[in-house]
Amino acid sequence: MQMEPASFPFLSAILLSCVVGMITIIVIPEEKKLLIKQVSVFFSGICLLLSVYVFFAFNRSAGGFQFVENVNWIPSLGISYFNGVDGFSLPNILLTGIVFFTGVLTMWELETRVKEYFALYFVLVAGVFGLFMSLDLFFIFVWYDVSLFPMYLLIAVWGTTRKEYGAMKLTLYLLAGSALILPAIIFLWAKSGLDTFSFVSLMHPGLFTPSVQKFAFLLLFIGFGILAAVWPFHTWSPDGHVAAPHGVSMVHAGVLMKIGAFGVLRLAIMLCPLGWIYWAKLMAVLAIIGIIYGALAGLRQTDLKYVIGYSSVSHMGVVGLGLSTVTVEGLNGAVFQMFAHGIMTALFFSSVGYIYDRTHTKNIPELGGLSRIVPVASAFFIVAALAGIGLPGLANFWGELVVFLAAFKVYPLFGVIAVVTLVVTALFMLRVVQKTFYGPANPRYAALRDVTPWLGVPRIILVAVLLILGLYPALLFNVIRTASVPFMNGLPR
Amino acid sequence: MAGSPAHSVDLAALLAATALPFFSFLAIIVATRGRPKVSAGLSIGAAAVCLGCSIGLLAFHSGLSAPIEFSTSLIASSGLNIPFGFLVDKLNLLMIVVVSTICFLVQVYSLGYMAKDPGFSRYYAFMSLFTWAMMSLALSASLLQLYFFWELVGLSSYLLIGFWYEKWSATQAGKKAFVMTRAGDAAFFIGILLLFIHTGDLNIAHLDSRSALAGVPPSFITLSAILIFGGIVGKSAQFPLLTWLPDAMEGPTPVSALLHSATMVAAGVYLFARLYPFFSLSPTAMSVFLAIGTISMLLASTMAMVSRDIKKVWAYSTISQLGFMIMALGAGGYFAGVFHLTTHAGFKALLFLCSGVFIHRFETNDVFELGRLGARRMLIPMISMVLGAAALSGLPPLSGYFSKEAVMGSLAGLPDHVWLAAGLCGVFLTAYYSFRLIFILLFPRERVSGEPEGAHGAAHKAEYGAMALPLIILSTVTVFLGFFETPLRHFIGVAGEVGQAPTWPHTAALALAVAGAAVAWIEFGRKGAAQIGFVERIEPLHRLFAERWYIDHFYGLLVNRVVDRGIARLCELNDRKVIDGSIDGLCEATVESGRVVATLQTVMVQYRLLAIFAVLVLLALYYYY
Amino acid sequence: MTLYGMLFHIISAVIIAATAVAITRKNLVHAVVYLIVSFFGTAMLFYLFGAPLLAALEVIIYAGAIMVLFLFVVMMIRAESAEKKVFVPIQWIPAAIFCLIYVLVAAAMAVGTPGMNAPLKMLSASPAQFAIYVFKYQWFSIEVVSMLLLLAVIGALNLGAGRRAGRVDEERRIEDDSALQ
Amino acid sequence: MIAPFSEVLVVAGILFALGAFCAVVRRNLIMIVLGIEIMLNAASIVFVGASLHLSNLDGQSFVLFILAVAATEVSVGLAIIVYAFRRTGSFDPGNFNLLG
Repeated sequence: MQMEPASFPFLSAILLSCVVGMITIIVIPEEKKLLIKQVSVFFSGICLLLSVYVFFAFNRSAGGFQFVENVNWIPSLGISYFNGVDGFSLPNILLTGIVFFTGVLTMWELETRVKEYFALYFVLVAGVFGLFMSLDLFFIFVWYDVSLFPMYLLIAVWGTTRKEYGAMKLTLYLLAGSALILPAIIFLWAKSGLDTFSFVSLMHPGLFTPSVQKFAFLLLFIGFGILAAVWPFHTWSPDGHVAAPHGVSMVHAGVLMKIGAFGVLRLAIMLCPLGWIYWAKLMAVLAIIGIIYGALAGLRQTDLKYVIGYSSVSHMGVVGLGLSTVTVEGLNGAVFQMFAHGIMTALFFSSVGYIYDRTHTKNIPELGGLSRIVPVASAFFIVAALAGIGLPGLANFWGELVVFLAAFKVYPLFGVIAVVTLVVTALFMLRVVQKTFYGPANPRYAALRDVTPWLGVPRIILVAVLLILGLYPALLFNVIRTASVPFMNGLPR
Repeated sequence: MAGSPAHSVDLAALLAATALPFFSFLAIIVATRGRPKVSAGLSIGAAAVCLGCSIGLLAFHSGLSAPIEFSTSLIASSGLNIPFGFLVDKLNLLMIVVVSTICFLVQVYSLGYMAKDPGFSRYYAFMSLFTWAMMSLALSASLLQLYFFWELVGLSSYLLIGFWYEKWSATQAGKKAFVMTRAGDAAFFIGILLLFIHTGDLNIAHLDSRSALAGVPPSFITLSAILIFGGIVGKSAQFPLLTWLPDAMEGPTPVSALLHSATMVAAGVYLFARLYPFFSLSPTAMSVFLAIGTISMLLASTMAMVSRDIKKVWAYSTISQLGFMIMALGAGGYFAGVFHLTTHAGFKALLFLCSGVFIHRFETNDVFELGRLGARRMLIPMISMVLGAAALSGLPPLSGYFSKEAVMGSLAGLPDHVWLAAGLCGVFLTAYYSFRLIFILLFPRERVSGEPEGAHGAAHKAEYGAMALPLIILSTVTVFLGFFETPLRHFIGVAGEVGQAPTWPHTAALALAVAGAAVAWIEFGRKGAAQIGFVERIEPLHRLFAERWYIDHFYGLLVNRVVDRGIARLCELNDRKVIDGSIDGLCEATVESGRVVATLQTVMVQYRLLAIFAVLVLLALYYYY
Repeated sequence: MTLYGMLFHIISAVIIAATAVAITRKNLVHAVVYLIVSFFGTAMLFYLFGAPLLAALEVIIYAGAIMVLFLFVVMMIRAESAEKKVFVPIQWIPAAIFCLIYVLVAAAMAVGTPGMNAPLKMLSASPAQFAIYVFKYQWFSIEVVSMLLLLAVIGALNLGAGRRAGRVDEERRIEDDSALQ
Repeated sequence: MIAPFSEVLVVAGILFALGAFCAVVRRNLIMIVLGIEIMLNAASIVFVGASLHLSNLDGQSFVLFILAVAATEVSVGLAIIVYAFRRTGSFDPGNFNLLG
């Protein structure tokens, strides 16, 4: 594995701007709400710019880990502050940057406890960034929990529907996940005998015996799988999405669920490849159940956010299916789908947020005919729905295409089922669009104002990303490939 | 097969023809939504450039011998190398001319038809989107690229059908259209993926030259051919996915003319023709296609016989004519299918645009009502409509006659005469329902009311002018296109295909067309006719046809009962009750057990004393032993 | 068996009998009086074991002060017939079983341990000796105990101070709470 | 020569058991305190006996402390009982099951 140390610690700069942003927000007096928002936008903008820079400065021909920073922290335990990005984590860092920035802009109209909200939001995002860039198992676990706890407060304080229930459920589920991850990490640490938590040192093939890998893989897969809403552990996700405020829903569905999938990829798959091969069938079965199940359960929902929540379950099932194929295309497609789904759900929740802020309801039967009143706001949602259907021209199409292609090679039957499920997805997405935005305008909302350009900025960014990747997917695939190809080539068979 | 060397002029023309409408779409959406005139100008300008480029390409390459290919590889993933680009051969040169012509004419027509609509800009944006997608579809170099635009065409169809989104039925129809074509597309997609996995090549030229298919088992080719045909069934509204098309008539009439008769639904047939060499590798698949075409053709004809809605009659007739094309292709008549596609695009667009004029004027879709209100007084549309209907029925010397004769010829070439019989039956039905409609319009039973033509204002006249111009052009095309059969046959370059077939099917087809018109005259045209068709006299049959053979009921049942209230409900219940229930139960159990242990600490003091004493005693006992 | 031995057994029997009667009385005054008998017996036992000062203290403090305090309380608040039933089966049966086991185990252990069966010699520690010992070796504990007594005085005073004006509301609230139970 | 120490222990054990029985069984707060007194008393007997058995005055000094603690406990305990009786009018420990 090639390692290229960073000339300037860009990754730490990203983390640092989150932390500095948080501290600045804490220092600002409570009453200056506008200033707090401006500061948030400023620092999240820095994060976005840095992540975009890292994304484009990444050397695509060299591959491997780049922008590496390594500082010994606790040498006796082998813990070090060890950051670096490769083709798998880079899209996720970019995704986090985009969702973070747009999430801050989406909450522009927040009026209650602004200071606390943004401070916690920055903590949450710092955890997410840290997890994606860390190469030390100990730090990965720490960042996981850092991103978890602000979530509870953010949902329980600023949430909407059944917020205490949703927040508690989410926290308990995710803690259950971390209760599986920690033993697995310590197990691997102990079994390696290397006295180090460094991911790169532990990634040597043949370091762990097959039985160790099988066991650790299962723990890590379920632990992170809970966060990725793998089928039987998915029910926290719709409830959590529904309860959370919109900006948090964006991070939650857009990025946090990716942490789960990324964790499965980074820890479970890359550290325990033999376990991966052994359990791949199980992963595939769970993923395919998730795909169908999310789509079908989504058909029955009457709350906009529940619909999106279930569609997320279905789409994350696609990611899982990609990961379970044990092929290069599967990995490529899965990572691409993670990115595309993150942007798409962020757009979804951002649009729903606008609608909910105006109408104070997410209940589909109470809406209806919104297209007449707020055409632009509706258009954003419709674009997200179309992306969710997997329409060509938007990013999700490519992720699904590549995953299905890989699935067809390995599990033809599952591939067929997954493709057929696209029809159900189309049905429920369009049904929601129809019931919410079409039909005669509801006189109750006749006085609503459409999205102003300023408030539309986050959605425009998201739509633009979806479109660009939809028309030029190689932009992302070229990056992912730098990690997936060497990894699959080095895979013991 | 190596393509001819690429010329930069060609490439520029192709790029202009495909990219300009897209940019006009973006420009309208982003910038000029508030200025309808600019939007329309942009869109029509783009369409005009498309038309110019298409005609230029056709003229320039009229003697094209080998397909021209421009492609760049759009690397989607490491193991996936799919060329994206243009493949130009004779078939799609013809197709892009047809598409861009109709696009251009319909957009001009829409200037009048949509003039007062609040969504004028949006309409033109979607039209541009459609133009882009359709042109790119026709020029696609690989099957995946074709699928890409295939779906986008479906999207624009969805958006345009549901254009008047405040009308619930329109949105319902749009959704139905999208989901039903999507069901077909799922099969198409699976077919593409299968093909890709087994051949590693989705290049259309390679597939057609069969070079990519070496060593692929025939059963597999049959399977993937049938799966790909699923997409055609969805897009061209063939049996069993045919019911979305009549519902799609909820959209604006020019949309119906453009998408749902002339071009988009014909994309299915185009795909068939596009992959014709590939499909013809599998005789089994071809006979399946033939059967599906026949069934759709007959079903749709029967439905058209009883409809009172002028647009729905033409919609059913579209399905039935598409059935004819698929029959022709399935029967091996490559040229017949393509030729019928071309002529049909002309006269069906004409029919819809004429109906659009009536609907715009009288604001009703009911045929009897239109006749009563005086549709026959509007000379240009009425004459055009009669021409179109005659062409549809296959009466000489209109274009439909020639193409239908070609279709019959290819059917007659089949060893089994069942198909020919079905085709002839279809010819009779077509003539019957077309002239039924014409006679109802021309000879209303009640007195003609309403003001005479020409009593409207100047603005109205401008609108009428915008609408009349395309009608005249299309009428001309309809009248004269038939005479270009031989040059076209040479251009498409399938020689030696017809000629040996006996001539009696041609005569029979003509006779049956005339007979159909005659029956329609007896029942609807002549003085004192009751204007009740023979089918309408048989109540069960009438209901069967009017209810579209209950196909919609079946789908409704499937979606509502089985999927919605059945499986989906089960999933939801499982979520709420089983998974959440068990998790919540686990939490409750934790709290409950805590409560149980807590009671030990909260009961009467003496129990606690007793507990302490007992434990001490037991400890002593343990220590003693 | 020596005279002292007989004396020990007689006194022990008296103590146990008096205690047993005391704890079964329904009338609290009777119970307290029987217990005084038991404590007198204990004082005699102490004297027998050579602790005359403790015997005196036992009589003064236990049989005198403490029991009188009990009597005062019982008579002052007329708590003679507080119980409807002296023995509730669900309480006394398990308690009796455990007590029996306890006694049996204790006896078995006491008898079974070597060195326990030698008869005790007669020895006596005069009050002066005892006092010198205590204040020589245990003076710190004495101080601690004196603090304890002081605190007990304060606590008892505080509790016995009774209702004051400011406490009424709080008490009523607690009463309401207990009424809910 | 008095009795063996084991007999002293048995006597004290019986007394302790009686005290414990009283404290656990009698549904009267005053009797509970009385039971505790009996138990303390039994412990005192053991201490004095052991002091004789081991010829060590520490045992006797412990009894002194037990006396002090007993006095303390009784004074405070009875004060609490009186207070509780004033509040609820009952001596039944079953009425005092509200923790805190």
